Amino acid sequence: MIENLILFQIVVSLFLGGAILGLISRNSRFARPMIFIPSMIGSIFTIIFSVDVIMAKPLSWIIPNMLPFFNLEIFVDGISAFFMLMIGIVSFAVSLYSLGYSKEYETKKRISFFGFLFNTFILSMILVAGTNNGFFFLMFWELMSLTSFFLVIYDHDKEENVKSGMTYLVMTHFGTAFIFISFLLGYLQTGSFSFDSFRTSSPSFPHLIKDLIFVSAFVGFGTKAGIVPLHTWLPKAHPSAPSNVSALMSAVMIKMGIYGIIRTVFDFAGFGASPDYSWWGILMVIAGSASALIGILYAVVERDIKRTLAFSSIENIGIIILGLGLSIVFASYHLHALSILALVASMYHAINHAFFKGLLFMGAGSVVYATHTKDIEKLGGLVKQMPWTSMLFLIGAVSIAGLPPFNGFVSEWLGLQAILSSSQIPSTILQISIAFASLPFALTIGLAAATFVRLFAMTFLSKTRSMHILHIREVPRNMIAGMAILASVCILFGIVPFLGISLLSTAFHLTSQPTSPFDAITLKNNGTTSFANLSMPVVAIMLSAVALAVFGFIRVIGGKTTKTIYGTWDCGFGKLTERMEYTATSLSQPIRVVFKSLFKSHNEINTEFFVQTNPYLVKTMKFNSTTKNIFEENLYTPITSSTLFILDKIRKIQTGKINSYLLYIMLTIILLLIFVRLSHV
Amino acid sequence: METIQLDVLKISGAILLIATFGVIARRGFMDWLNAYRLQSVVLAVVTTIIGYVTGIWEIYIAAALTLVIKSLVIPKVLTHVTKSLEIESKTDANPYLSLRTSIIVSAFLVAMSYFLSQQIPFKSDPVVSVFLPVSMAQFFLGLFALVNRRTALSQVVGLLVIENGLFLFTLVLTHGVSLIIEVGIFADILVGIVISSILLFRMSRTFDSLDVDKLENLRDD
Amino acid sequence: MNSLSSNLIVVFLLLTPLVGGILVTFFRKKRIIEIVTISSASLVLIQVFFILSIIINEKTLSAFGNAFYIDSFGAVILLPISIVGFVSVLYSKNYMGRQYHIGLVDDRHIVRYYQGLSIFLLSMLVVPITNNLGVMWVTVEATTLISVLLIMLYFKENAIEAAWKYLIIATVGLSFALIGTVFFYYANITAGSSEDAMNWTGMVHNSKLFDPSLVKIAFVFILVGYGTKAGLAPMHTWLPDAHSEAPTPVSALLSGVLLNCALYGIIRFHIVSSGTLGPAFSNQLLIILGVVSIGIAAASIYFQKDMKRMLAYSSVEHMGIVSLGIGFGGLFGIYGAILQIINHAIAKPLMFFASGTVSQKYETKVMSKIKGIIQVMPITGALFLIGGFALVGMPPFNIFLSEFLVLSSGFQSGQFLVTIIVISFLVITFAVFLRHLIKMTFGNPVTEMKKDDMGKLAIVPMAILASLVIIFGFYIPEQLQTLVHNASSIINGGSMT
Amino acid sequence: MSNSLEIVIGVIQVLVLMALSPLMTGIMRKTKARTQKRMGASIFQPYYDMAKLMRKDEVVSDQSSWIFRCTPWVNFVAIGTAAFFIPVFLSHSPFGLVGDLLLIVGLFGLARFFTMLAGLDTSSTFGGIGSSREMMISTLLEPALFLAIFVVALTYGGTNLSTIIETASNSSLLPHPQLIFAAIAMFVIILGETGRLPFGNHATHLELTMVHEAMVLEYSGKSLALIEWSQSIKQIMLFALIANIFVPWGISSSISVSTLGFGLVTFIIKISAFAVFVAFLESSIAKWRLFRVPDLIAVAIASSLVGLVLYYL
Repeated sequence: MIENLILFQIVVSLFLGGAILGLISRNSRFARPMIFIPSMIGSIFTIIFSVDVIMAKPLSWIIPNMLPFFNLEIFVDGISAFFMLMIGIVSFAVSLYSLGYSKEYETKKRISFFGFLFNTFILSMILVAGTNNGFFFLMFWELMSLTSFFLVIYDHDKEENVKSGMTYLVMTHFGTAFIFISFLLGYLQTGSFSFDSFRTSSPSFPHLIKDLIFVSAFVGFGTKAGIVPLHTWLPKAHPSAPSNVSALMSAVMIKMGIYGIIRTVFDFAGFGASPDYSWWGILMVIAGSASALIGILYAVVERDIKRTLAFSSIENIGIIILGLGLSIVFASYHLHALSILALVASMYHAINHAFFKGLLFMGAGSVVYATHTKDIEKLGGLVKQMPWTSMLFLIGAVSIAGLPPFNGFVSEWLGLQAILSSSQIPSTILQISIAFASLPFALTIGLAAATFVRLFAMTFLSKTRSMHILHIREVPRNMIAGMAILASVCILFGIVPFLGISLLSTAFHLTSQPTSPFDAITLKNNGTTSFANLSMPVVAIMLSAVALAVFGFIRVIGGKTTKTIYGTWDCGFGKLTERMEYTATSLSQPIRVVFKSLFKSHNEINTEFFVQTNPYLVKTMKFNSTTKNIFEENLYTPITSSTLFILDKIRKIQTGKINSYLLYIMLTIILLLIFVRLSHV
Repeated sequence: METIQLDVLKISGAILLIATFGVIARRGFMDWLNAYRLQSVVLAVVTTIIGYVTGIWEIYIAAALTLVIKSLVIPKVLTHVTKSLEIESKTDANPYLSLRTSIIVSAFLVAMSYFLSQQIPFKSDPVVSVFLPVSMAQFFLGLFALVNRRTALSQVVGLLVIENGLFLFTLVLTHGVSLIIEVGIFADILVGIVISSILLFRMSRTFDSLDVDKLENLRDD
Repeated sequence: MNSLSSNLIVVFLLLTPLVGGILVTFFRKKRIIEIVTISSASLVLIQVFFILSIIINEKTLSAFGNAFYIDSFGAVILLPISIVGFVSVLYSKNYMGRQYHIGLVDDRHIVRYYQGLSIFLLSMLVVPITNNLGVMWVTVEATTLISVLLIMLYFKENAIEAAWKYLIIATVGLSFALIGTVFFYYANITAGSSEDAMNWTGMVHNSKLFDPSLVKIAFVFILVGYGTKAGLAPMHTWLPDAHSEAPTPVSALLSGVLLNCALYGIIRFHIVSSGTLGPAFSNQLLIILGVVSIGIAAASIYFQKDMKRMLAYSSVEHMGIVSLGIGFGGLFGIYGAILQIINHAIAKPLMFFASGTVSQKYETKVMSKIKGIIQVMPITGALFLIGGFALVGMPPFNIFLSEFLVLSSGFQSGQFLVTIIVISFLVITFAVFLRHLIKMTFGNPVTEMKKDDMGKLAIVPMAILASLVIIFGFYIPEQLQTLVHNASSIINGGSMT
Repeated sequence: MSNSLEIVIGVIQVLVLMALSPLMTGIMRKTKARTQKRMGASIFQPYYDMAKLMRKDEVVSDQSSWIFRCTPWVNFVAIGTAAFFIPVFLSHSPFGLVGDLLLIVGLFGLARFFTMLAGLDTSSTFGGIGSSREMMISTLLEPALFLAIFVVALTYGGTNLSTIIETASNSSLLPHPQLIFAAIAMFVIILGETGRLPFGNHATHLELTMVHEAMVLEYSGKSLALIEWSQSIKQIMLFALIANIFVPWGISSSISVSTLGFGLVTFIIKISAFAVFVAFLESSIAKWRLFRVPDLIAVAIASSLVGLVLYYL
């Protein structure tokens, strides 16, 4: 108890110290260590602290009288600690990575302020996870948004970065308004903003209030998490931010939205195990599967490496939300075990996503660091120059594609099992609808594989597509180390799911605990027969065994043979140039055609002929294919334009004529007098 | 009190109202100023009457002040200002509402002020019951003049009419007990007039016109 | 506290700026004038802090019989006046100095300017400490006249236009206020009060006996009257013009302090009328005006081209929030409103100073021509951002707390619809305001400019305010808390839960 | 004791599958040849080919990277491991506790992932074509496959194959109408997964028709042998799946030589019959345009959805 309070204070002071050191470092030669060493140590302490909380006791700490009415209450229970652990691991890796990555800011003389923001950002996330009072929660929440906003627009010489940062800021503020409303509803019921009072009295809220609280919180936190259709800020902000920041944002920050939703549903909204609440789950299932599918569909046709990753974050958030929704539905029908299964699936995916998305963003960062381009059409062939980066990136790609034996597979396996278990819900309509919801989910998994094949192949494989990146070098060692940490965690959580699951079940106080790393994840039917099993360690062993066996076999049968290096088969045409390769756009063209209704993809071909009359001798041929974001077009643009229209009408009262101004006053007094005469207050 | 006094009060109130209407109805700055001067004289008379009726000596001072400042000093100042700025647009360019309409509107305003004063308990004080509506009417008519007129000068006069209304109003309701405040108000108005005349001067310099339509640079559309 | 010493306190407080103004008239050297004014302003600041300490200990302070009466509420208003007055004078040195060097103003103007500043300060100081509501009206009117003079300091076309509109509209509006005041006085008389019928203390004392219908009408007049001066929509129309055309330090004073004085008047009468009618009546009126103000401000900010105009509209918004908070009532509402008064008085001058420096640097107030402040003048840019984010109610800056309280009280008092509407307005304001701010702060300057923050004396006042903005964001000293708490209990008619 | 015996049998099953897989290919080729009035090579030809390829030297593209080199091995390892979970002639296997149907799908996915990468690694345009088409087809097949599994799993109480097969072998086909739809879906999926007509055509190397061949066009020698082999193993696994799930006759549920032998025989008959059927079908229809393929997959999806509804109602 005491000791973890001290740990917590150490964490806070370390990050604060990092921030201040950053400010006073004044872009000196030692700026980078001054900034990132504290954050690394801080992250380590965060990990220790959260593990301690999960294993031992929750921390609660109150600082009164800083402000009127509100005490700064810190309360870290298993759930918070779980998310803090996520923050700790990722931010450790990212800080290590940043030691190398942020060199360019040193040259730009901007490193010191960057360090301030970086440390404050991590700290604010930790505090968001740990706060126990509505007011301070909102304060840290907004602090998180503010710092991340400044980090997003860190390269503010580029106009579009500032634009996208603006979109991000406004959207997230919009979300915050909704969160605020849900807190206000709680306050209305309890007369206090302390989460404890919410917890204690929320079961007795009227049902309507509960629903309102849930909906507004879902919208609010969903905006941060990037649920469709509130996701538009995400593919803008992540590419604009420096890659280490986008790693943090995409891996951890959007999880804070998930954290908020969990808190609200299970703590504040007074969720009760009765079918009345099942519609919360349904809503989340629908939103989740929509986000997953739409996110990945935009990812698969995207050319910008970081924007692809951003869209895939939307997809993964969708999967997480879907799992949460399922667990709520199960819980509302008293299917306790199943709701645990779904919750574990969703949270396991959350932490997995934190790892591999952090890894992938750092990989993308290294690519940008080396080549200074984010356009995969201009990349390719990096695997030879950057072996380590490509290796680690591949691990991330395979994990996020949900393929065994990596961690993504485990969580998606659990998710699919949860969907399968929907057959036990005592309501036919729900059974069938959730079964149908599995359709987009499966499609998502398929598309995810396609997306990352495309991304990896176009970035790292085959011939390079533009000359200027021929002479690049591998990134510095500490960047590779940063990525390697997360990559190893990905493999670990893939091969030994026991780790993640036991962590989860201790953090969330779940009843069913796995005992040894080697016994399989087993789901039993109500009878004795086993519904499904998975034992990743054994799978790993089998894989290696088969590998050895087949290797030996081939050697024995085939004997020794030699490999000849020769040019790719070119149909006897001559040298293949990079312009003849398959491009990213053409690679995803079939998918674009199949889902054309979503992309509104629009192709134009303009051809020049040698002789205008002769259509056979083509001189040049330009092909231009564009896809649009239907949400921006059909949802956001109309809303904003209509709002502006109304505002324009209102502000016209400032006519500049003093007579009209005086007339306003006269009318006001007369109207008010009439109003007073009529109203009987 | 006996009925003669009451009748006198009523009659004087009516005259004052008429004088005010005169201000509304007239065109051209000089006519305005004369109308205003007339009104101020009537006001002074009314004040003395009230002073006589209520028998409070401060009110005579107030009356004297009114006579001096309003019917002599202020018109002087304004005429001086207008003399010094040699511009032709001293006659009001046509107001927003035609004379007919503006008379109707002002009739409405008078009615309103009477209606308004209905809702106030007078404790059967004849002075109040007679002059409260009148002063309110003056006030609103002045406001209406401000809204309706297009030149800065006429707006100044409108301001003055409003001030007259205020003066009467305060006098009637407070019976001049708080003379300090009366004086304060006087002082404020005086300074206000001075400042506005400076402004008028500047305006005619910079815009070479006193049309408030010229003053429309600062707007939002 | 015996009467003599309290008399002395008040006398000194009022004499300091007066003497300063007079001294300025005698030696006409720029250098000395500045020193004199700065010292007098700092003296005022010190005295106000002294008075505050007294008020915190013994609640009230009355001098010259009952002519002057300072309670916690008055003190709360006094605080921003002194602070903003001080920093504005400090800032004036640099600002007017530059105007002087580029020849926009000459010595005569400088003298007139500093005289005006001192007298302006004086007249505003009288408002919250006088007990006589008539005197309060007179002084508020006086502030109008003086500020008109300050606005038309150098006769640009727009300045004259703004001054004219301001003069006419404010005078007309205040005449309403006078009517209201006299009505209240009459109500007090008819309620059988004795000689101090014009005194606020007297009015509150027997407000129970007032005639309800009379009080209703009276309060409407007060609301429209002082509301005009406080810039509540739709009587706010003069405000953007005046605030944008005044010299920057004056704009800071107008926007940060003068509006508060007008609101102070409204709130005083609100207390009285609640004594008679109960709070419900005046609350609904305040809520109506508040919502309208916030809405119109939100609408107008988006389309602004002039930086200071935009800031002026945001003042309208914040005044709306204050009156909303008073209207919602309850502990949170009133406390939030008072805190909002203080916070706004800190944040808005910061913004005005920053924009003043920026417009001097870029030689324009047109926002589309200003880009990349953060590159050209890093420190100013940072302060500019701090002020801007504070104004839109972003934590961890001070205004977040007060707005939070006000909105919470909205739910508490059951005004769900209004609160939701206001929240949406605030979100809109956030978006449109920051859009301008970010566009100005980042990006690359249109023309190449040398990196320069326009001198220390331009930075220091802003730095003072900015530090206050940040500190009040998450820590409010005990004393201030108690002060504000007492003030809100006064507004709530003595009873404070 | 019996457990270790079971493991042994499980391994034997895998070896049987691996051994039989080229035979199936051979049988299909033979059948097609016959339907096309050709003699065709012997049904053991694939064995000879593989043996030959294993001894041949390789030519590797100079553009390619280690991805290209390791892909055949990854392919084989993934598919070979998946083979452990397929019941061949014994209904329950100890490996049922290790993984299930979804794991098999995952392993196939792994193999496909690397194949697609390899196709793009050589910077050959054929590889690009192949990967791009494979991308689309596999993506669309995913939901169909999962829904089919959904129906089967619900009907037979689990994705655990031992459970499925045991329940299946204890129950007759008749009481489960939804299974028919599932079977239709599964059949389409198998055609797609193995790149059979109308999805792709193994026989030709025309860029119009190639899907899988295009991706592995650059391979030669050992690598090609590995790839071909793992493909045919995948194919026979799928045959075995559909056979044992939907026609679970004759599979033995106890460990005794007689039943196991009977099981093996019936298994071989079943899958050969299935192979012949597929071959006939293939030679009776033409390759479809790429963008008509989704229609076919839609049919699969629809039928498994119908199956699902039937199960619930």
